[in-house]
Amino acid sequence: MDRIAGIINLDHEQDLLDELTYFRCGAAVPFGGRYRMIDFAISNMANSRIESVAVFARRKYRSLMDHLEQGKAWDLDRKRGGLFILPPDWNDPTDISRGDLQHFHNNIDFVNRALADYILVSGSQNICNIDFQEVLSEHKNSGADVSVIYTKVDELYPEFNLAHKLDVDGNGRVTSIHNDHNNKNVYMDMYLISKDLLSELIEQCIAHGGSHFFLDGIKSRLEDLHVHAYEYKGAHALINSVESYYRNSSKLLEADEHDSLFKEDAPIFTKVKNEAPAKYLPTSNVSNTLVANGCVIEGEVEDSILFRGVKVGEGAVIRNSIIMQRCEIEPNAVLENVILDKDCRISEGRTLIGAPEKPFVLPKRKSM
Amino acid sequence: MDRIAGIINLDHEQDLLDELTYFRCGAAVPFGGRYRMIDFAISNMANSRIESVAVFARRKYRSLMDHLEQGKAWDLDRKRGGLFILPPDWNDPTDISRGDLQHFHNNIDFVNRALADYILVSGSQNICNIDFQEVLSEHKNSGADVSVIYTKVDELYPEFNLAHKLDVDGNGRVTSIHNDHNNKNVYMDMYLISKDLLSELIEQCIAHGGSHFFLDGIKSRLEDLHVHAYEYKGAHALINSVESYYRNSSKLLEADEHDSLFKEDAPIFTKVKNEAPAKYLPTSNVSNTLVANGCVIEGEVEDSILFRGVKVGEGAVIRNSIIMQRCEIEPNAVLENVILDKDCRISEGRTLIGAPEKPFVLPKRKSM
Amino acid sequence: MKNKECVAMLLAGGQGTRLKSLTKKIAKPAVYFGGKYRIIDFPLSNCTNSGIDTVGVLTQYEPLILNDYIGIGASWDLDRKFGGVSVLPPFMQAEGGGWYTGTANAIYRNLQFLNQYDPEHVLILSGDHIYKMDYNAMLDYHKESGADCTISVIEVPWEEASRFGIMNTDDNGRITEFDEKPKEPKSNLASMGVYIFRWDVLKQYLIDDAENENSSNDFGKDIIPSLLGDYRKLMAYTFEGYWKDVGTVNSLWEANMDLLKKEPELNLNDQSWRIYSKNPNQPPQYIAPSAKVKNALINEGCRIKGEIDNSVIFYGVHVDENSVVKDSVIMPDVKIGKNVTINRAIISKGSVIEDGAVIGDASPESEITLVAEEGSVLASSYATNS
Amino acid sequence: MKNKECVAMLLAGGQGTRLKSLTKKIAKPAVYFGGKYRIIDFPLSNCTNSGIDTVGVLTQYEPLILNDYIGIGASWDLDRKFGGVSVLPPFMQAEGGGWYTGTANAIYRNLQFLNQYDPEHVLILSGDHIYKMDYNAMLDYHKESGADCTISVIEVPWEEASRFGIMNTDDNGRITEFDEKPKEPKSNLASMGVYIFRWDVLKQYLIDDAENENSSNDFGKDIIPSLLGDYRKLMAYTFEGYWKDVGTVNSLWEANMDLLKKEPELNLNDQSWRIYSKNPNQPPQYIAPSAKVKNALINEGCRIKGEIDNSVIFYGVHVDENSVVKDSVIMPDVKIGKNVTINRAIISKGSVIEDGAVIGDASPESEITLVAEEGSVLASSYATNS
Repeated sequence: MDRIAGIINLDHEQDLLDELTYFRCGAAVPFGGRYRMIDFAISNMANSRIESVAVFARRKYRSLMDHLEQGKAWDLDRKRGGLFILPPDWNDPTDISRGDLQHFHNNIDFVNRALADYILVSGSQNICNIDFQEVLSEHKNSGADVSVIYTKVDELYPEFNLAHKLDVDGNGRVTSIHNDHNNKNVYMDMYLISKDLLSELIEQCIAHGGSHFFLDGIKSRLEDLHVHAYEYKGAHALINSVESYYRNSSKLLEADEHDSLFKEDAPIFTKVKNEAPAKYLPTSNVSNTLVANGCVIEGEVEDSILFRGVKVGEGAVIRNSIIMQRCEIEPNAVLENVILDKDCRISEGRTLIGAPEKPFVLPKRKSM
Repeated sequence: MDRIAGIINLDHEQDLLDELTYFRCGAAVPFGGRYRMIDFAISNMANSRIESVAVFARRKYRSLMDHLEQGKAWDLDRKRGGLFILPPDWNDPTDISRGDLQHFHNNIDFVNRALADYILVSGSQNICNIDFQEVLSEHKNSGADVSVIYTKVDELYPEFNLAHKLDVDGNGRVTSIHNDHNNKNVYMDMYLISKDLLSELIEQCIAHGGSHFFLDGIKSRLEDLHVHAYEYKGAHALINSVESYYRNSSKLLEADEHDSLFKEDAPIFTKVKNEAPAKYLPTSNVSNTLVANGCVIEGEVEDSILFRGVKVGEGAVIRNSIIMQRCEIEPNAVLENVILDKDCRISEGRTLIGAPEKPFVLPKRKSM
Repeated sequence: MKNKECVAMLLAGGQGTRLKSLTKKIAKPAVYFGGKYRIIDFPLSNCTNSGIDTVGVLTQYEPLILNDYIGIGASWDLDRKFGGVSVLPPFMQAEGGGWYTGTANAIYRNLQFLNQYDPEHVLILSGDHIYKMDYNAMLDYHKESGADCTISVIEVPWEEASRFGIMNTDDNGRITEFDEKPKEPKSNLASMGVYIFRWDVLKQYLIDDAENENSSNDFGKDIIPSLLGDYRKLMAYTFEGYWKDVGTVNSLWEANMDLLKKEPELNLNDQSWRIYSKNPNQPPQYIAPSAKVKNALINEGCRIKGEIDNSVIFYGVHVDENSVVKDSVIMPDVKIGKNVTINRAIISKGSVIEDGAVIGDASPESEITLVAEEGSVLASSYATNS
Repeated sequence: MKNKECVAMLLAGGQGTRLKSLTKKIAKPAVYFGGKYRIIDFPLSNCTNSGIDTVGVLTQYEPLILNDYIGIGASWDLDRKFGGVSVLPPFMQAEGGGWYTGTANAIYRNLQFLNQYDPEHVLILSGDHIYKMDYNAMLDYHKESGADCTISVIEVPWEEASRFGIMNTDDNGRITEFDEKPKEPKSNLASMGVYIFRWDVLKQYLIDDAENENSSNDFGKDIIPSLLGDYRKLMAYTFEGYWKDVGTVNSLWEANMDLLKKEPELNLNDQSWRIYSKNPNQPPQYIAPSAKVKNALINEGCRIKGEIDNSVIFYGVHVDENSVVKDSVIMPDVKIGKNVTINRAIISKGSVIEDGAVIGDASPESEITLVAEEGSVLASSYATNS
């Protein structure tokens, strides 16, 4: 079996989730009742038998450190390989590298020393359940230098405007990479490349004053490099705004979406909390909702997601909402189209109603 | 047994070790053949049954992260408690705290949630082997609010000029804290305080616009607080300059110093490397030297310290020098009064000679 | 390294035959409880929460699942370098070996394990009870009283006292007599099977006991009576709180039902005394629009489309439309089809209940129905009290 | 989780009586080697380095030290959530239990352990040899050849072949015959005791073997001959490199001496194939001004004031002034006084050698002297070949 090492490159991900990314990077935003965005990328790597993962982090990565620990939840707390969070290094003052190339350059030892022949580089904003070993075998069959991963979307949601799109020829070769808003081949911010070529391209990019590896090393070199397009066909969401976060969270309530994201043979792992099972009291009334452990529900909840340890008081009503860890909704409060970040408290009888297309968002630890 | 939690506060430690602290903070500087400076503080805590340790880090802490992992080497990779590296948080923009008080304030949850009644705060520059449970029992007997730890030094080395000194009355109470260069009661940058009082003092300091907890919360309040002085009597070194680093490294070659620092019942732990035993070839000649595992010695070594994985070629001569991890000294090279940082290579026949009072220092990865 | 003040030895060898098919393949301490846990999670979590970080688990009968479940102890924070949890099956020695002959023999045969930690005190636990207890508070009491042995006791109703091992004490709490299931009890203080011994004392008694050919090598029958006979100082430590032996199908069912009260005596949501368990890494539970859920404990990985009333549902359970689960305990990974009715039952792990099946007897005085592990219940069968 | 492609089963039950007092208290795989290691570090490190992350260690005789040494497997990076290292002692089952009767029986009794990983192949290892081997390369060979079983073999000198189990093969490397210690060997390919089986095949043979009352339940004596008898495809995989059975005091001593060469065949400093072991957390070794050290391997925690020549010194050893250690292996924590002379000896762990003692026989043909564990050698005694 050929070995792959992983890089999760957060360097150029912008933190566009408003209140949810005031104090944390996008990769650390809670999602799906008990996960963080980055859990999907790491779990996909762990399930694809990737044993070394580097996380290139630049900003607001402290809650990421808390969450990832040493990779424990992914069985990545290892002596050989393992998970490394790599903030920018204070290294050679004569270093001329810029942008994410600075990360690649500072951490070239990770690439060179990895017990792997291939490197899979991924962002954290594309939620999916993908087997990178399959990507590798297609990559090898295609004879390509680089394989980029994309998915064909059915509908052109606004979040795709921020993604690159691919033109792919009949042989699966990428002919151009651009931002055409009407192209449905959405690049998923993941590529596979051999270790040696990555190392070589990094050097070339730096020598040419580049600042963005994907743009300078791959996108602008489609003519001299054979870039293959791997099509991913499973459940997919691109989350780079509150709106896409909210819409895609609701989609998890659909059985198909849910089952193709949370597979028994390729589970999504996350940091373990020791919460008791969710408790439903006689007055509870819950429908079409994802509920995490540690919740205690006395009120009514519909079309919503409750994260771990949420308390819903008697007579409270929650609809179309996302309630994060340890929030307390007191009796007779009403929440509709609302996102509450962790540790919020909504006092008795209070009503908060956002719009279906623009939910009302409360930041961490607010009491109202 | 009363429980203690630990804080290693690196916030106001300056990185004064020249080349050795260009790319890492002082706490991460290698010391004693296989350790890093911070290993002593953490091991003292672990040996004193402290199960929660926070490291307040501000600058150049990346190699510290690599080294500490999740506290594995100290058995501190735990669910309850454990070791946390806490870089500054991007938190409340209305936060008015400054200096290390920002750290204390941002991390007040660590203090409040710690499964402990007392907090031991320590820096990383005072090398010693101390039992904090003994400090606690003296603290409780004295009825003090705070116990500060000091040692009586025999000789007034220049490094003590940067340390605080204590005046202590007949009852062991601290009457003043100052910088008198002729006072031999050197404060070791460690204090013990109850959790509740620490929490209270932090709030007061911030309210009064303080920026340095020890100065604003303790030193300037000797009249309203009962501050007890705990005298530590074992091996001690304060390392805050290349000169003090070099002199105290050599002191490790003295059996008494060595044995009172490296005790069987209170070992100094460090990250495990899997190096083979040191190998001495027929041409080797080693005398009065500390040798770590993984070394391969064919030359002559005297009055020196060799870190892990150092290669000394045939005919090479090393005297009064400190050679860090994975350096290679090629045949017939001569080193005297030299400190080599990690991964240096000295080519065949090259001679480098520094002064006994000012060693010649080479930074990481230099080839000469 | 320094020695350990107190090392715990957890007797997890029991077969628990009164739990019928629930313990056919697993030892009693591995039996499921409370929607998420196994019985042994309680003593192990109590150890961790009490600051006791060295635990020997003495296994004998079918240890594989327990072994696999405990693993490296990481779930309970007991994956420690020095100490942590060690599974101790009987092993062969140069002088020969054999199975443990009794509770005291199990400890005796592991003297070498205990000696390496050189503890001052040894805490003996059993893996049969559901309770939250601060062993450290008991240890403090033991040390303060200067006892050779401290036995934790709980007040039971007088009318039930004759079912227990009863401790008779003087006014200071010193144990004067031990009555095993007395017909006419003189006290209602029942032994919980939790002992703390001074290790030097226990060691000598274990060695003497091993040499005594007439001994059954049991703590309750041999060691405690010997200590009492020698006028050693034995103290009773009174525990207050929830404590339940889940040794029968009915008591296991009852203990699960106890959790469904609004303010259960056993609070599983107490952040300061968490009950740790191995995490199955399942997505959040999904409650469908067709579902009705009242008075329930439900774990992650469940998909509920039917009705759940007054029941405890473990992880990975699917309940399809128009099915009703009432007054029941559904163990992990059970799949329940459509139009199923389940009343007053315990459905073992991995069972498949086909569409239309009817299980259990709704009448409140009936016995609890048990569906055996990985059983399959067809619509035509009417399983009750199996 | 996905199944495991290959699970290793390490037979670590042997008593190794030819190692005399070295195995009085510990199983052979726990014997010390190379200044830092125990024998079992080699197969465990080979597994980790070969990417095999699931290892069952079958123990029987005195497993406590091995158990304690392996612990949670963290030292070898085998503390994995799914897989990792599991120590598998014999255990009691509802149908009764007992000790392992042979190597094949040990695997048979752990079918349930293997089934939980549902592997495609099973790698059988023994804990008796010192070698570095990429099992993954052997697995690739096994898969490519489509064999039911692949046995790794090593060329031994023809004159020694009759001491080994010899594999006779055809031109394609297919095994045609297995001769256990043949008087007139037809080949010099000796079995290394390293087998890879297709799990479905092995499982059936183990079940059949268990039902055969005349079987000794041994891989070499029963399972391999059965497969050959059924014309199953058995392939020989030729290993090249250092491989040494350290089953006697002399061979253990020799293997240690082999490491002292300038370019030893067994390179312990190879960063790409590290040998992992449990770390004793000792400070760097101190070589005093009075010391003379030549041709030596010395571990952390040593304090050397005397002369070391052509010797292997484990951790925590002190050698005082004017003492000479020559051609010897000094195991952990040995304290050697002043004016001691040691020649051609193995000094067991924790021994105290008093001032002036003389141990061993310097003549090159003499047998190696063994000082037993935690022995004390007085100046007056002249210990040799004990």
